[in-house]
This record gives sequence, structure tokens and C-alpha cells, in this order.
Amino acid sequence: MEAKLIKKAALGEIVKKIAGQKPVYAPIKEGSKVHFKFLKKGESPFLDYANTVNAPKNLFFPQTETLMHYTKTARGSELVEESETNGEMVLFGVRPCDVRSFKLLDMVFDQKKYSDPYYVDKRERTTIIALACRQPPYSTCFCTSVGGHPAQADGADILISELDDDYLVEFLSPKGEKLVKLFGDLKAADDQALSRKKELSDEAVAAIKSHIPATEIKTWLDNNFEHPFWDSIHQGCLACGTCTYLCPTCHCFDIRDEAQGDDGIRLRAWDSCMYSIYSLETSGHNPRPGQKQRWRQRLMHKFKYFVDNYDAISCVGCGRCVMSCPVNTDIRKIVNDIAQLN
Amino acid sequence: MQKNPYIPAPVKVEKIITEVETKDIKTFRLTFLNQEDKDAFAYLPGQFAELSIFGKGESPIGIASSPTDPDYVEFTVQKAGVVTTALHDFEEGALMGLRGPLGNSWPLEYLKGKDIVLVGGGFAFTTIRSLIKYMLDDRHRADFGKITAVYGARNPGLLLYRDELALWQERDDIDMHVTVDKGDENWTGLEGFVPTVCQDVAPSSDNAVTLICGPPIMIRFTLPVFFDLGFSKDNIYTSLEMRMKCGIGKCGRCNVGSKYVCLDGPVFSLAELDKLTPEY
Amino acid sequence: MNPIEEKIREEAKRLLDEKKVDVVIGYETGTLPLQTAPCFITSSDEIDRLVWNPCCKQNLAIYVHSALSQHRESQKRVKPEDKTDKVVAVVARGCTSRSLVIHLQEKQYNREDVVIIGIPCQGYIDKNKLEAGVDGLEVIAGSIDGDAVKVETSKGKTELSLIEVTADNCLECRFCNPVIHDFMAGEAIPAYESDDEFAVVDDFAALPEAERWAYFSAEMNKCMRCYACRNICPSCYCKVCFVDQSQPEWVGAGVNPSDNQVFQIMRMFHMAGRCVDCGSCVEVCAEGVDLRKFLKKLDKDDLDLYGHRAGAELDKEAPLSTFRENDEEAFIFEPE
Amino acid sequence: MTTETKTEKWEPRIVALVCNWCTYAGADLAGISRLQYPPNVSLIRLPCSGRINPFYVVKALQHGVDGVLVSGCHPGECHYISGNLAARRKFAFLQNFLNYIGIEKDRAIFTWVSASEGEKFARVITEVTEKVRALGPATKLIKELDCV
Repeated sequence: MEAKLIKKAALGEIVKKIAGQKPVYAPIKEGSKVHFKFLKKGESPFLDYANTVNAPKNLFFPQTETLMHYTKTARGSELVEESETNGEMVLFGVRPCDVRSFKLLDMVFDQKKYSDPYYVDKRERTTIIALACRQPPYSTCFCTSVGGHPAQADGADILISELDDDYLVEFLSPKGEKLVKLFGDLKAADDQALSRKKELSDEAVAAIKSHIPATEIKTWLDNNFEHPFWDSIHQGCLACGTCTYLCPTCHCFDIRDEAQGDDGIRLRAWDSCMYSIYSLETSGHNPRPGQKQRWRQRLMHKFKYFVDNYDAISCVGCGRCVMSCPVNTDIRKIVNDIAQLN
Repeated sequence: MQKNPYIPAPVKVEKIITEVETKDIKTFRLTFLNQEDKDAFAYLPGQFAELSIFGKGESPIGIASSPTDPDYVEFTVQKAGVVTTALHDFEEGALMGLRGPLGNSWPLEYLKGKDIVLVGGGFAFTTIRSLIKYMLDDRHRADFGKITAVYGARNPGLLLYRDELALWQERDDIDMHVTVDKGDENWTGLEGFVPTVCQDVAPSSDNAVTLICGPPIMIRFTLPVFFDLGFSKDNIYTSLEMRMKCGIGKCGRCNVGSKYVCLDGPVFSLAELDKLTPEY
Repeated sequence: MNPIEEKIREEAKRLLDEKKVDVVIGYETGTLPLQTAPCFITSSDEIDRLVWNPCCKQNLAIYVHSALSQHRESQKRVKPEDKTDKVVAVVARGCTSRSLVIHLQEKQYNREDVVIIGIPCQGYIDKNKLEAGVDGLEVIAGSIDGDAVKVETSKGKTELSLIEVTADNCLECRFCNPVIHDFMAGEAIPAYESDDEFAVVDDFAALPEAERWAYFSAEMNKCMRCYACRNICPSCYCKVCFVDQSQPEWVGAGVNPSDNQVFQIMRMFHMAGRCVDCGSCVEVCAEGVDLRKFLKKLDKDDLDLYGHRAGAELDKEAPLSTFRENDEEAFIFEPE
Repeated sequence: MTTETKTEKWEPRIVALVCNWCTYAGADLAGISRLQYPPNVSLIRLPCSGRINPFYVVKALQHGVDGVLVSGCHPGECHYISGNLAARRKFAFLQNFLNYIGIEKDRAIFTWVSASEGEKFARVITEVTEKVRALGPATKLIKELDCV
């Protein structure tokens, strides 16, 4: 593993340089909001951001994605053979919590029996450059409660940490090392820089004020599928699905066909367990008929079912759902309330 | 490289059989256009597949044929939603897609050497039919003990596979009971609800397993009968239905607790279901 | 505690203790600074949760509708002798009361099913204005002190004036007092008399066609189709929304720009004569889509063409539920 | 559909949503009377202009037609007494709204044609076709299938 130092001011230019060679998906500020988007030619990434409105999962698992094309032939509708694309991409400026979300999504999409080629393909040809949090970006951040760390990014190819005047750049994987050249002629990091990183990293952990007993509630969830607690948490919920759309780990989707004349596509689009028609069967039966059941499903999936299946909590503590909920339903409060019941 | 699990294999609708008087349930016999797709489609009774009609979408349906008839795959489909309605409008020779086989099967290994009691109600007889055909095949019959089957529908016009039922009733290696809630003037068979018939037939629970598939109301009243007969929850199996999309455990909607019906199911024993959440 | 809050609690306590209502729907302090959440009080032990301040933004009428319609649904399979009534009390500002009027006009429930605790309202803090006021930074702490909003961000403390972060729709509101109520938790206050309520519409209409389209399509491109705007809207209560229908499928499931536009056009069109300009759809939008600019046009046409304001009067029919022989028809094409 | 409109010999494609009792009969009369009018319009017959969901107009535009014409009975002549009067209010809102968001006014045109007005029908179609032709091919609201 190589670790190098670059001057703070140089980073934006380096990213622009990378963007000159391959597509770069990075934080961009428009109005007062920051989103992950593809950098346009000559555009600079926005480096002074807390985190983005949308999660970077969009790059690997876009909200709408064409799975296949078909066309009408004399015999009927037939698939159109597709030529494969395989250009390399760079995902720049991912916060450690969001890097963690990729490991969780990999568990779902990159399995032995059924591997999701659309996700895996994009994931494999993308180099992830993470940007450590010197300070927790938001007061709602709780990554350390769910197995994360504000300054460590297991799964990133390159980790950039802000020091005092420099950025410390660590190349963590062969994929990351391939980009070393594009960073220019860098000074190797000395021990002083590495120990400063450690200091700042500890400070960042200490600065996280929001904590939830995420692992502790598992036993309660195991045993309390039916409990009066579930009767009230959903009351204000609008069933809008904003929390699931902005969540870096939510991955439910719908598959639909769309036709125009003789041609058509089969696409997948994000779906949400918060929607009433999500689990509605053709017969009219709905196993989760109300918002109570849907809320329970969302919480159970993150803190119990996913743990049962993959031994990990399906939440990275980014706080997006907390900040964006139109009615201020706060998953931290709910988890804390459950812990009180324990 | 691994095959893309979302891409359906092209199949031809070889034959369409209208099963019931109301004409809203038909059996579709599909044949693969490509030999390699046919070879890859190795299935067991109880599994399902996604019927794929471009422009309309996909619909998960249990496989009604048995792998012992290797030339084709059959699905018995009720006309209900967008895809199944489009399918019902098809004529023989039409081209469509098939994706699978998906899910688990009836527990064939576990069933070997045991007496088998099959209970089916109404339209939910399709994967049991697959299993019966499989077990009655010369190559497999010796693997299983006594086979008892109870199949009921609301009226004679709604019974599926009537020719086959008649053949099975003739045979002595399966004890086939066909019943209807209410017969008509030509009906000479049993009349009565499935649970009552099960009670009358009273199969022994000794070294026996029962597989039940039918509308929820039938299952609710049939289960106590089998408990009374001494069947343990480990020896009662059923097949669940859920709204599905991807069929491969990714899209999220068909979970019951931490299990996905499309991946870990659709076949579960009651003992397994007891460990899951009651959301189905 | 402000006097209005005090009165809300007193009245809520009385209603619950005297068993006049089953639930009081109001606002409670949220977990985030300067935010409130809807709350559902069923016992007078909990009335202290109820609050009233400029952070109370949601139009609670949608919760009244869903509580009553869910109850009605639950009574369908109950024997006649076991059927129960449900009465809901709601903390209602002007716009909320107008939404309730629309529900009543559209025969969604009966007047006696809802007890209206009326509030004189001077407007709420607009999320987007606040966000712009602190340049997109997170508000770590905040409080309201008279006409000042004191906020703290990662870059330090600042003070904004309440009026500068009050939502546009509130500043132009002619219904600062509820149009119907059973109890008033405060003295009626004068309405803001905006000189030109529809300036936003007139200014936009004055732009060239291509610019209008460019703005509209850019705004709709932001939409991530979470449907929060639809779900918070008290006038959007269809059992099955057209976007959720599969036969026919009106709108594609993906975030195709055209489908976004069509969804929003049709949802907004359903608001003709039914939008009370409560601003909730704008407030809940995570992507900050400027919906009001377009909804306000329908509002203006409603007034200009048919002299109607949504939900303003209980006994005045909505424009699309009625017609007149001599309605305006200058738009009807006549060949030469 | 959309590629077609981009070819050089572009001809406007117009969908007319018409009432069965008046305009449709008016079209018949125009035919019987051998009146000439442009072939650019596809007629869709509905039971009443009151039955025409404004969504049909928007969907037609989304599918790439260059113009939509809606035609019903003159006020006072509705077969169902008042369907057209209810429709009139909806379409007043609709046309204003579509134009407000930047869609050309002449992309969606509303008119009244009675069963006896075969000649008016031909004139309406001719003039509407010319209006739409003057606007050129539609570019707004059209759905391109492929995403991502």
C-alpha cells in the first residue's frame, strides 16, 4: 500500500484531470443542494460538502435502468442482442459510510447462485475514491453505532484524508494504484502524517454525538413481531418512500415493461417497501396491508432480517432518512425507544 | 461468465388447453427454441418460473408439468393481471419468454421411502399435479410408499386435468379422491369440502408426509384434520404465494421474515413457517 | 409556552377527558432543530406533547382523512350492533381548515366526525428558505425568539429574521384564520394583504414560451418520484392514484423525464379548484421542486374564470363540480 | 413515432378526440358531402366530450402527436344534457395550464362541431392542420423510451 501527500489546493485539479480520462461521478453543488452526478467537461467537484442528498448507490444501481430491449419480429417479440460496454469509471468523494453501503449491497447483488450482472458489472469497473470525514458531516451521523467509522473506508480503492495543509492519499487496492500516475508526482507520506491522520481520526470518532443501540435491539426484534410498540411509530408516516430512495442500502426494485410501437424495453426502477402496492398481489390480497406493517418491515429488514441473512446491519448511519423525512420520523429515536422496551 | 438471470429463454406456445368451464384457466405447453436453454432448465416438482411476455411483463407461475416429460414445460394459468390476460389472448405458435426454474421444490429427498398424502384445492393443484406425475413415473414410483391424494374444487366444471384425474382414479398405485363442493346432474363422484374428505379418508400419519396446496381458507380448515391424525409440523408442507418480481431474492418484496419466498421457498414445512413472521 | 399552545392543550384535554373525540391530531416537537412532527394524542396524559410554533408546517387535514377513511374501512365487516363511531380532533390553521372544507364538500366524511381546533396562523418556516439562508449547511441548533430565528451551523451562529424565512404561500395568505372551526385557540388575526398575490404567476407567464418550458422541464427533472407531494396533499386522497394503476398504465415506473412531467402535470391538474396553497407539497419535497409556481396558476384561473377559491366557503361548489351556461369560452376555436 | 416526425417530408400528426353524437356525425356528413380536408387527423370517438379525460390529451402529446383536437356538441346541445358544459371548464383549465408550462397553445385545440356541420368539420380540420403545421413537429413532453 502506498500513502502519499498532496497539497490541499491541488485535489480539485487532480479530479478534473481524472475526469478528462474517464467518467467521474462526484459531488456537485447546484443551488444549495449537493448531489452525486457525472462531472461535465471542465466542471470541478464540490469539495466543501458535508454529504450528498442522494446516495452514491445510484451509480451502480440507478433509479431506472434498462435491463433489455426487445423488438417485434414476424415470429413474435424477441430480444435484441446488446453489445457490452465496459469502460472504467471513477466514483470520487464517497464518505466512509457510503463506502460501507457498497459492501452491504454486494452481499445482495453479488451472490454465488444469482449474481446481478448489471450491478456487478458497473461495480467492477469503478474505482472508488473515498474522502474521510474529518468531522462528522452532520449532527445526525451515527456510523459508529452500525459498524462504521468516519475515517476508515474498508472497500474503497483510494482513501483521502484531510490533514492540516495536505491531503493524505492512501492507495488501498490494485485498482486504486492504477490511478497513482494521475495524481502526479507525489510526496510519500511520512510517519508524522500517518500519526496525524490517526489523531484526527480519533477526534472524528469522538465528535460523533449520535448513538443508537443498533445491535442491542436484535433480540427484542427477534421476539416481538407482534407488540403494541408497532401500533404508533407509523402514524405520521406519509408512505412517501423518500427514506428508502435516499438510503444508501435500500435496494428494492420493480421490473416493468414499456413499449412504443414495435420496440420496447424491460426496465427496473426503484421501489419501496413503504408503498401500499409494493406487496399487493393480483388477487387483491396484501400481506402487509397497512403502514404499520410496512414500517415494521423496513425496520426489521435493516436490523433483523439482513442480520439473519448476512450477519450485518443494513444501515450505515449516514442520517439521510432522518434529515429528509418530511414528517421528521427519526429512525434513531425508534431504535432508542425499542432499546427502552428491552 | 455466469448467465444473466434476468434474461428469459425464448419458448413457443406449443399447445393451449382450456381447463375449466369458465375458460379463465388454461394450461400452456411451452417448448424451448434453443437446445441449450432446454438443457439448462432442469427442474423438480414444486418449483416455479417467470412467464415473460415482452411489452407486458413477467408473472411467476408454478410449474405444472413433471420433469419426467422432458419435451415440454406446462403452466396452468388463471387470467388475472396484465401478463396472464395477455397470455390468455395468445394462440398456439406464439413466441414468449421463460425464466427459471426458480425457488425450491417439494422435498423429494425427504419424501423418499415415506407414505405421501397430497391435498389440493381449486386452482392450486398445479405443482401437486407435477409431483404426482413425477412419483407415478416408472423410474420413481418405487422410491415412495403409499400415495394418497385428495383434490377438490367448487364444482365439477372447475376441476383441472379431468382426464388425468380419471386415469389416476383407475390406478391402484395411487389412492385418488376427487371431490366437489357441489356436484351437478352428471357428477357421480364425492361431494363435500376437502377437509371433510381428508377426515373420511383418514390417512395414517405413520412414516407419512402431507403436502397441502390450496386457498387459505381450505388450508386453515384442513390443518386441524392432519394435526388430529397425528401429523407433526415437520411433516406438513405447503407452498406459499407472494407478489414477486425478480424471482432471485434481490428485489425485496416477497420476504416472509428473513426468508424470500422466491429463493428459500415457495415450499415450506409448517415447522419452518412457525419460525417466520406471520406475514403472508 | 405560548398562549395558543396552552389553549390547544386545554381544549385537547377537555375533548379527550369528556370522550368527545378519539384522537387529537396536532404537532409535537421533532427530533431535529426547528422541526415538528404530526402527533396523535389519545389520552389526556399526553397532551403536553402538543405544541404550536412557526415550525408547525404540515397540513394535518390529510391525517384526518386517512384516520376517518381507515376507520370506515375497518367497520365494513363489523355487525351493525358492534359498529363504532370515530371522531377526530385536529389542530387547524387556515389552510388546514380549507382542506377540511374540501373533504366535506366532496362528502368524504361528516362535519360531526371532526372537531376543529382553530388556530390563527402567521405562517411557518420554509425549509428551502432556511436552507438557502444557511447556504445548504445543516442547522445544528435553532430557536425562535420573537421575530428572530437563531440558528447554529457548522460555520457558527447566525440570526435570520422570521419573516425572511417564512414560506411565500404564508406571506400571501388570505386565510390566516380558519374558515370553519369548533373552537378558537386564540384571537383572530388580520390576514396578510398581499398587493399582488399572483405576481409569481404573472411574472412566469410573461416569460417566452421556450423559457417557461425550460424551467418546467428542469424542475420536473429533479423529481425522484417518491410521491411525497401527493401523499401529504389533503386533496390527494384517491384510493388508487392514477400513477399506481396498471390497467391502463398511465405513467411509466421509471424516472423518465417525460413520465415525470406527465405525472406532475396530471397531479397538479387534479388540484384545479382544490389546491389551498398550504405549501405542504413543496415543503416535503426532498429535491426542492418548485411546484407552487405551477399550482398557483390553477388557483389564479379558478379565481379569474369562476370566482372561486378552494375550500374558502363550505356552501360554494368547486369549479369542476358545476358549470354555468355562460361560462367563459374564449378559448374555444372557431374556424374563419 | 418520434423518428418519423424528424424525416424531411414531415406531415403533422393530429389526434382528434370527438363526441359520438355531434362531431363524429359531422365528420360523416363531411364524408358523404365529399368535402375535402387534410388526411392528418386520426379520429377517436368517445361518447361525450364530458367523457374525455384531460389525461388523454396529455398522453397523446406524450406519445408524440403534433396536435390534439377535442370537439364536442355546442353548449345546449349535449346528448347527455350537460357533459359538454362540464368539459368546457376542464378544458379551459387544461389549455391555460399547458400553455403556462410552455406548450404551444395550438398543440391542444378545443372546438364545437354539430352533426349538421359537415362543412364546419372540414374547415376545422383544415385550419387546425395548418396551425399545427405552422408550429412544426412537436418536441415537448415526448417520451423517449430508453433510459440511463
